[in-house]
Amino acid sequence: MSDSDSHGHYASCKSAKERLVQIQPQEAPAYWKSVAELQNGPRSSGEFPGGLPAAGQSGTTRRDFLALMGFTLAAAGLSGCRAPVQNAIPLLVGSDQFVPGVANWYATTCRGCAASCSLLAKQRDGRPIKIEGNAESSLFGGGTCATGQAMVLSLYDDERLRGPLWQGQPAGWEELDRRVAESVATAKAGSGSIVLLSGTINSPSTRAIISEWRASHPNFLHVEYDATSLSAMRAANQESFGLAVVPHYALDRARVIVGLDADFLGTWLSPVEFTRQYANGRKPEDAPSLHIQFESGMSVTGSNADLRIAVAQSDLGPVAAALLARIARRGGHAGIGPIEDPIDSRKLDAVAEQLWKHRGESLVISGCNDVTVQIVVNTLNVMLGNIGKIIDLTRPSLQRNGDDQAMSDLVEKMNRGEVHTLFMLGVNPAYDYHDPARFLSGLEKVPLSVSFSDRRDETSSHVHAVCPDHHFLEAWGDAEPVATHFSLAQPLIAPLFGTRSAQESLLKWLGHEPADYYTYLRDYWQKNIFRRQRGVPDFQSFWDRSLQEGLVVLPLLHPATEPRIQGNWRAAVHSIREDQAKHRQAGSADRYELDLYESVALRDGRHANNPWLQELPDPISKVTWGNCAAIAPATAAKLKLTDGDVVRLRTVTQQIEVPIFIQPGQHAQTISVALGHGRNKVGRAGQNVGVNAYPLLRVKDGYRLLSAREVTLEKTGRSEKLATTQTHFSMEGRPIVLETSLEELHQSSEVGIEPALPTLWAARPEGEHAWGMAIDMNACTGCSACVVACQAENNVPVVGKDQIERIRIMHWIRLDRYYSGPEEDPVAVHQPMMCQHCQNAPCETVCPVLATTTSSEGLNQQVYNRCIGTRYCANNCPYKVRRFNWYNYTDNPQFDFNMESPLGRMVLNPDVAVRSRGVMEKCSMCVQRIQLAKNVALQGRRELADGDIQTACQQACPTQAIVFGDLKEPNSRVAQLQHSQRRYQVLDELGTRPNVSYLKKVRNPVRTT
Amino acid sequence: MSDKFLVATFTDTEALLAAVRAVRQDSFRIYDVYAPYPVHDLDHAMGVKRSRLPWVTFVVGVLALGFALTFQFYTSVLDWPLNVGGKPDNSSLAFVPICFELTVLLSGLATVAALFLRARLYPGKKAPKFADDITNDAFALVLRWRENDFDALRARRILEQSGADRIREKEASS
Amino acid sequence: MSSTVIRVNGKAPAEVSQHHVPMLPPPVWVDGSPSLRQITDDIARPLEMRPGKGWWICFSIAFAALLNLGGMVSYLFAKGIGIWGLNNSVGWAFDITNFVFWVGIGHAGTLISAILLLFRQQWRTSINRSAEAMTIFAVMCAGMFPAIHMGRPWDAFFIFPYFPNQRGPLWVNFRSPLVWDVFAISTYLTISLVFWYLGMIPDLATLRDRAAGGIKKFVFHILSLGWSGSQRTWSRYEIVSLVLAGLATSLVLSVHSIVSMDFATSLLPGWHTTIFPPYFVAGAIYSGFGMVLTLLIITRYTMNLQNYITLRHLDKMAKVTMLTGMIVSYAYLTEFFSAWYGGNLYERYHFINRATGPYAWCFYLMVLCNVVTPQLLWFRKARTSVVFLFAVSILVNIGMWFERFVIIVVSLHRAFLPSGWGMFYPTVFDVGILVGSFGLFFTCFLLFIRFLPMIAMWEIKGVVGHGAHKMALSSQEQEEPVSV
Amino acid sequence: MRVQLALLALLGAVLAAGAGAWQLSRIGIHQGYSPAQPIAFPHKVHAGDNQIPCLYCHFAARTSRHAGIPPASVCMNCHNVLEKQTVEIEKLKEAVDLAQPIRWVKVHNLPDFVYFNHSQHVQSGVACQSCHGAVEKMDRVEQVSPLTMGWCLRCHREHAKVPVNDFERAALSLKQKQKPTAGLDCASCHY
Repeated sequence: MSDSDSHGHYASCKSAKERLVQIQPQEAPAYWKSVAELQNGPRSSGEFPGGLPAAGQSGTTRRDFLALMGFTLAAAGLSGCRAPVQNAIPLLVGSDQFVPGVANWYATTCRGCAASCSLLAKQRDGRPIKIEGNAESSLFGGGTCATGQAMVLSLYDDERLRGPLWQGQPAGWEELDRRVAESVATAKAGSGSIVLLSGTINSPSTRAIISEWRASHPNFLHVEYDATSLSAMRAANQESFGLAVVPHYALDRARVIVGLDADFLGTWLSPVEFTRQYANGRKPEDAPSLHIQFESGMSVTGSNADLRIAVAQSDLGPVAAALLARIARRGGHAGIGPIEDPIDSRKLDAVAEQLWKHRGESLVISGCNDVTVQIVVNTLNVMLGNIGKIIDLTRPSLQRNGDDQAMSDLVEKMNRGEVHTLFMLGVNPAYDYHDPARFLSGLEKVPLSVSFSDRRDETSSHVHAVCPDHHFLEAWGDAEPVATHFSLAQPLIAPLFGTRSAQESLLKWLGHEPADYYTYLRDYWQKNIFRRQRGVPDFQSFWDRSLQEGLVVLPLLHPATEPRIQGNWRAAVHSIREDQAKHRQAGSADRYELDLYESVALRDGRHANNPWLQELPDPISKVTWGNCAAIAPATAAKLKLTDGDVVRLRTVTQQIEVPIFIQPGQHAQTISVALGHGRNKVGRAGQNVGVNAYPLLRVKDGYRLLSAREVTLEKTGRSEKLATTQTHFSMEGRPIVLETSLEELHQSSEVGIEPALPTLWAARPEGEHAWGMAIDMNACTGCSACVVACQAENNVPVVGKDQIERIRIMHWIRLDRYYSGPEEDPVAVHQPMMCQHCQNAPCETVCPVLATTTSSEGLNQQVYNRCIGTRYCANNCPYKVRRFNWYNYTDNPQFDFNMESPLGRMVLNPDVAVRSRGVMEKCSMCVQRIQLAKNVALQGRRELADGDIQTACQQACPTQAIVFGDLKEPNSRVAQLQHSQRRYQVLDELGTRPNVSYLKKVRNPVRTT
Repeated sequence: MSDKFLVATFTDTEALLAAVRAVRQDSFRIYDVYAPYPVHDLDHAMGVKRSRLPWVTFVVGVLALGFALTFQFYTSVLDWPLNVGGKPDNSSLAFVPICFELTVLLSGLATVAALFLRARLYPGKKAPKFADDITNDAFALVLRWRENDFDALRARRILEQSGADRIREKEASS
Repeated sequence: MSSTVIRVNGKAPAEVSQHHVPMLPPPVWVDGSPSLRQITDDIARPLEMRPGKGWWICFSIAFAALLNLGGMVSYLFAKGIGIWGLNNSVGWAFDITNFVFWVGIGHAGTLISAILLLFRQQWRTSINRSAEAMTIFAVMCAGMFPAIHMGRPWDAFFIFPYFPNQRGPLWVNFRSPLVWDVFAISTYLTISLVFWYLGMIPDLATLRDRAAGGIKKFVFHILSLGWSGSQRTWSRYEIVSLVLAGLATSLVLSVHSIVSMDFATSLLPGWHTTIFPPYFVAGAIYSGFGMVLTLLIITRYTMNLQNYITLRHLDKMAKVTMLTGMIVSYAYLTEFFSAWYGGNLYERYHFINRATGPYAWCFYLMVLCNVVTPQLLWFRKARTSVVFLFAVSILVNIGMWFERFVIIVVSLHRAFLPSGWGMFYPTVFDVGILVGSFGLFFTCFLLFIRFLPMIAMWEIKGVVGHGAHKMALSSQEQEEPVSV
Repeated sequence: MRVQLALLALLGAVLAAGAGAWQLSRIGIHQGYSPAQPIAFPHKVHAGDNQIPCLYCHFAARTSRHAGIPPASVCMNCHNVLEKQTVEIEKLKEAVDLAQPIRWVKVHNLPDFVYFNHSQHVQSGVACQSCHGAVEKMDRVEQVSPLTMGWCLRCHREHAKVPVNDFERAALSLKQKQKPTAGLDCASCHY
C-alpha cells in the first residue's frame, strides 16, 4: 500500500528479523522439503522452489510470509530499511511441472464433512491457496459449500500440533509406535477389546485397513459416531426395506418435495449435492418443483420453501402421521385410526393433495432422528411410489454411517473397563457427546487411548497419545460418498508439521512394513476399483486419469433389486399418537421445546477454529462469532425480551446461558439453538465463542434427537451485543428484491427488460469488453459459499466480533436477507449484494484523487495506492458495498486471526494486493482472474471465450445463481440473461446504470384454502 | 542624502484641513500629511488622486480566471481523460467553483502585494518620523524645504494662522 | 456616513438629543467620550500589562484541551480511523460535522469586517478585529478535520494537483466537491488572514511606537512594515481595504455554498437537495454571530472594554442572529415540505426518520436551539441582557453543531438499502477531538487578545474623530449610563 | 534597491522550492541500482559474447508473472561440459555439490501495489531490453529504468496509439476523442 513505502518497510524488516530468529532454523525448511519432493523428486530436498521471491513484490505481508520461509528479508534486517534488499533464491534443480508464479490445480476430495465433495485445489508456488469444486463430478458439480471453501485456511492453523504427544508431552513417533504396539499386543492377549472410534468413514481403502484390523484382532471393534447422526433413519430403513442404509436422493427429479425438519440445503447429509439438484429442479422457465417445509426454526431450506409451515418439534411425528393418514386413505390402505391434526388441517390437506397428485415423482424427507417418524416417512414414500424413482436404496449414500446405540454401548463398555485400547479418529465426544462426563469417566478407565486429532481439543487433551493426522491437503486418500461414486485425494503440499496420516499409523500398528499409505491406497485401487471398471486397459493410465480427474464412477456390482416393503408402520403411527398425547398432557405454556441444529459454517463444531467460518454470518440470523437462541417475536414480546438478552435454558438435567435472537417464522413454543459453538479447547480464534448446546439434547430409545422438551426459560438480566451483519430485515416497501409469480411468468409474453433510463451524458467510447454479471434471485439459496470463496480469493481480512458489532465487516459480497409478510409466518429472500460496477458510478464522481474510475471494460476499479481514505465514495454508494480498512488488519496484534500469524498468511493470494489501513476496497469482479484469463488467451494466441473467466463467487455457487461474462459478446450467457423477462437492476432509478443485473425471484405459492 | 523639511503638528483635524487648504492655495507643494487615521476630505484637500490599484485586482483576476479554466480543462480533458462516473471529460460546470476561488485568491493577493510595492511597505523598513504621536493622536503637515525656492517664513505664517500647535524644521533622509 | 440613521437604544438620536442641530447627530459607538490618546491607552494597555487571573484560568483550560487534541490526533495517526465510532454505514460523523461547524463559525468575522464595511456600518469597528481573528482560528480548526479524517495525513498531498509527479502525470478529480473544498477553504483562510493583517498594520505601528524597546519593539517594527501614517498611503490603503472587502464578501457567500455541495452533489436522501447553499450560508452566519457574541461578552469583561463593546453592539448582533436564525428555520421547513411534496420514497422516509427515528432527539434539540431560542430575541430586554445573550449564544452554537450532525449522520445511517443500515455511536476519541478543537480555537484566541490589539484603534479613532462624538455625547447624558 | 534585493530573494526561494519538489518526486526511484551478486555472473559474456537468448535461462518469463532466475541446473547444462574454470564457476559448482541454494540479489523491485506480469509483455513481443536496458552489455546488472508509473505509461500509451508527449497528446485529444484501451486502465496494473 502506499504508506508501506514510508512505514511498511521498517515494520516488515523488524518482523522479518524476529521471525528469522524464531522460525527459520527448523520449520522453514520443513515447509519446502517435500514440496520439492512433490515437485522435483527427492534430490532437490532442502531447497526453495525457484523464483518465488518475486512474489515478494506483492505486499508487505506477502513479503513477510516469505520471510517466514527464511530467506527473502534475511538481508533486509541488516541492510537497514531505506531500500530493503530483496533476495531471490531459485531452485538448484529445475522442474518441468513447476513454473514459479504459475498456479497448478490438483483434483482432490474434501474432508470438511463426510459428504466428501470432489474438489480442485489451487497450488501457487508450492502453497495451496484456494479450493474450488470439481466440475467433473456428476454428484456435486463445480459447487462447494462455505465450509469447504474455508478448508484451505485450516491447513494453516497455528493450533495444529507440530508432532505427536505422549501424556501431553512432545514425543517421537518411534516411542509412540512402540507403546501402541505393546498395548495392542496385550489387548490381543485378551485383556479387553481394541476399539476404533471414528466419525463416518467412507474411504474404501481406510475401511480395508479397518477390516484388516478386524481380521487380525478378534477383539477389535469399529464404532462410527456422528455428532449429528442419521442412525434412526438407518434403523427405520432396516425395518422398512431390510437395508440399514441412508438412501441417495434425487431432488432434481422430484416435482414435490416435503421436508420435515431436514435442512438439506444447509447442513443435512450432503448440502452441496442437494442444493445443486434442488436448483436444477426449480428452474422457473420450465416446470419447477414445489417445496413444502415443516420446521420449528427458520433454516436455509425453510427460507427457500414455497410453503413453510412452522411446527413444534413434538408435532413433526404427528404431522408425518397425519399426512400418512391422508395418503393412506387415498391409497386405500386401511387401519389408521383418526389422528388429531397438530396443525391447520387445510394446510395438511393441501400438502397431501400435492403429494398425491405427483405420485412417483414426489419426495418426503425427514431429518428427525426418531425411528417411528422415519418409518412413517418411509411408508409415505412407499405409498407414493417414490422408492426407486426419487429415492435410491440400491446406490445408498455413505455420508452418514454413525450409529448412536453403538456409541452409547461403547461408552458403557469403557466405563465397565472392557476397552483396552481406544483409537479415536475424527471424533470429539468430550465436546459433542450428550453426556461428556460419562464419556470422560470411561476414557479414564481405558489403559491406552490414542487420538488422531490435529490439535489438543476437549477429547485429545485427555488421552495418552495424540498422533496428529495430516490435513487432507497434505494427505493421500479416497472416498466413496455415494455407492459406486469414488474419488481420490492427493497432497498439494508436504506436511507442514511432523504429522502422520492416521491410515499410515493404523497400518504401522498392524505391522505393515513399510507402512506407506500411498502404496496401500494404490494397491487397493488396483485390486478393487481398477478391476471393476472397463475402458482403461492398464492400471497406470487408469490411476493417472483417476488422479487427474479426481473421481471414478463404477457400474453397480449387483443389478438393482427393488427392495421389499415390510415393517409395521401402524405400530409406528400408534406410538407417535401416544407420544403426542403424552406430550399434550405434560405440555404447558411456560414449557418450551428446544430445536438444536447444525450450524451452517461450523457444522458439528469441528471447524470452530477457522476464523473465516466464525465470521461468516449465519445465512438466516446474520449473526457471526457465536450462537444464540432463536425465539419467536410473539414469545419475545410475551417475555419482554429483546435481541441479546441472555437467558438460561434449563432441561431436567442440564442448562445453558445464551443470548436470544428474535427470529421471524420461529415456532412460538420452540427455541432453536445452533450446535457447533462453545468449544473450550480448540484454539485462539474459536475458544469459548458461543455456547455448547450438545448437553441439552434428548436421547429417545437410544437415538440422539437434536431436540429437547420441557425446557424452561429464565432471564438472567444480563445482555450481550450480538455481532450481526444486518440489523434491518424489512425492505420498507422499496423495490430492492423484485418478485413475480409463476403464472405471471408463464402467461406474460412481454419481454421484461424495460428500456434503460435516459442518461444526461453522451455515451463514452466503448472498450474491448464490457464485463457484467447476472444474479438469479430464484436460484440463490443463501448458502453463503460465495462469501467465503470471495474472502479466500481476494485476501479479505477477518476483523473479529468487536469490529462486526461496530458494523465493520470486510466481506466484499454480502448476502442480504429480507423478510416480507407476517412476522410469525414470513417469506424470506436472499440477495447477494456486491459492487454493482455502475457505469455512472456515484462513488467515482466524488473521489477527489481519481482513486476509483471506470475502466475501458466497464469495471469500477479501485486503486488502493491512490486512495487517501476520505470515505466519500462509501457515503455516496447507494448499495453500501464499499469497505474501508479502519485499521491495519494484517500483522496487527489487535486482530489476532490468520493474517496476524505468519503461518496463516500463507493462504494469501499473491495476485491480489493486501490492503493496508486507511484504504477503501470493494468487489473488483476478480479482476486478477480477468487479467489472467486474458494472459492465457494471449499465450494460446486465441480470443477470450465465454466461460474462460469465472469469478470466485460464481465458481463456488452450487446453484450457478451467479453468471459473469462479457455483455458485448451477444452469445455469452450473461448477455443472453439480459433479455430474460425476469431481469432487473437494483436502484436503477437512481441512474447508476449497474453492470450487475438480477433475475426476479419467482413465487409459486401453495393454495392452502 | 538628507533633506530639510518644515513640519507642522496639529491636534485638531479641522485645523489640519484648514492648513492644508491654505498651504496649497499659496502654491506650496505638500510633501505629505501624517495622521493616526484616514482623515476624511483630506485626500480632496491635498489633491491626492484616487489610487489605480483596483486595476491590478481586475487584470490579475482575469488572468487567474483564464489560468484556472485552462488548467482544469487541460488536466481533465486533454492530458489524461479518465472515465469518472460516466461524466463527460469536459464537465465544465464542475470547474466553476475552482475558477472562482483561484480568481479571488490570486487577485486579492496581487492587490495587497501591489499596495506594499507602491507604498513601499516591507518588513524592517524604518518609518520616517516627522513628529511624535503620529500613530497615536497627532497630525503632521510636512513641507519639503528646498534651498533657494522655499519661502520658509511665509510657510510658517500660513501654518500658524491655520492653527498649528508646533512648527519645526527637520532633517530627514527621504 | 450621516446617510445611515442608526437607532440608539431603539430611539432615534433626533428624539433623544435636546440640541437643535439641523443635521441628525451621528450614532455613538463608543461610551465615555475618550480622547484619541485615551483610546490608544485603553486598547493597548491590556497588551502591556500582565494578564489577569481570568485570562490565566481560561488559557490553562483551553491549553489543556489543546494538549488533549495533540495526544488524541497522534494516537489516531498511529492506530487508524477505527478508534472513532464510524462504520460501514456511517462513514462521516463527528469529523465532518466539526469541519462544517467550524467553517460556519468562520463566517461571521469576514461578514462583519467586509460586508458591514461595504455597507459603511460603523458599529462594526469595535468588533471587526476580534471577529476576523475568530474567523481565522475557526477556519484553522475546520481545516484540521479534513486532514485528520483521512487518518493518513502523509498521503493528503495527493489531493493537490501538483507537478512534477511521476504518475503519468496523474492529476486530481476536479468534479469532486472535496477538491472544491480544498480550494475554497485555503482561499478563504488566506484572504481572511491577509485582510486581518492588513487591517492591523496601523495599529501595529502604534504599538511599535509605544513599545519601550527590546524584542517587542523589534517584532512590531518588522510586522508594521514601516508604517508611517502618511496620508498618501492611507488613501491607497482604504481603497485596497474596500477591494479586499469586496472579494472577501464574495468568499463569505461562496465558501459555505461549496461546503454545502459536499452534500448537495451527492445522491443521498437528506443530502441531495438544491436548497443547501443559501441554507448553509445563513446557518453559518447564524452560528458565527453566536460565537462572536460568546467571545465578545467574555472579552469585554476579562479585558474590561465595556466602553468600546457597548450594549448597543450586542443588541445589533442579537438582531442579526435572530434574522439568520429565522432564515435557517425556514430552510428546515422547506426541506420537510419538499420531501413531502416531491414524494420520493427514500426522501420521504429520510425525513420521517429524522423526526421519529433513533436520532430524533438530536433533531428536536436542533429545533429547540435554532428555531425556538432566536424568537426570544424579539424582546429588547432579552437583547440587552448580557447574561441572557450569553446563554443564547451558547445555545445557538450547540444547535448549529447538531444541525450538521443531523444532516450528516441521520442521512447516512439509513440510506437506500435497509441491509446497509446501522447506528453510529461516538467513542471517547470522537468527543475528545471535538473538545480539543475548541481548545485549539480558544488557545489561539486568548493569545491573540493578549498580544495583539483586539480592537481596531485607528478605526475607532476614525469614528470618534471629526469631533462628531462631542455632539452625540450630549445625547449620551440623557441616556441611561449603559456602560455596564 | 532594498526592494530589488527582496525580489531576488523571492526568486531564489521559488527556484529552490522547484528543485526541492523535483527531488521529492524522485523519492523511491532506484535507477542505477546495481548490487553485488553472490556469484559475479557476467551477462556480457553469456547474453552478449555468446549470444544466449534471454529466454533460454529466464524461461519462466514466457508463461509466468515472474521471469525467474534460472535454477543452477540450467547453468550446469553448459558448465558441466565446458572445461573453462573461474573462481565464480567454482562457486556455482560448489553450491550445486553442497545442494546449497544461491542467494541472488533482486535488482528490479516494483512497489508492492503494482502487479507486473512478465509473460504478458514477452508474449506481446516487448523486448527485454526495452525495460532492462542492454543487459547483454553489462557485467553486473543495473536498473536502467526508473520503473515509475509515468515511465510504464509512456510505453502503454505508444501501444494504445496515444502520443507520449503531453503536448502532442493534448493537441490530439483536441481533435479526436481518446478511445479507451485496457492498457491504460488503472486495473491493468493495480489490484
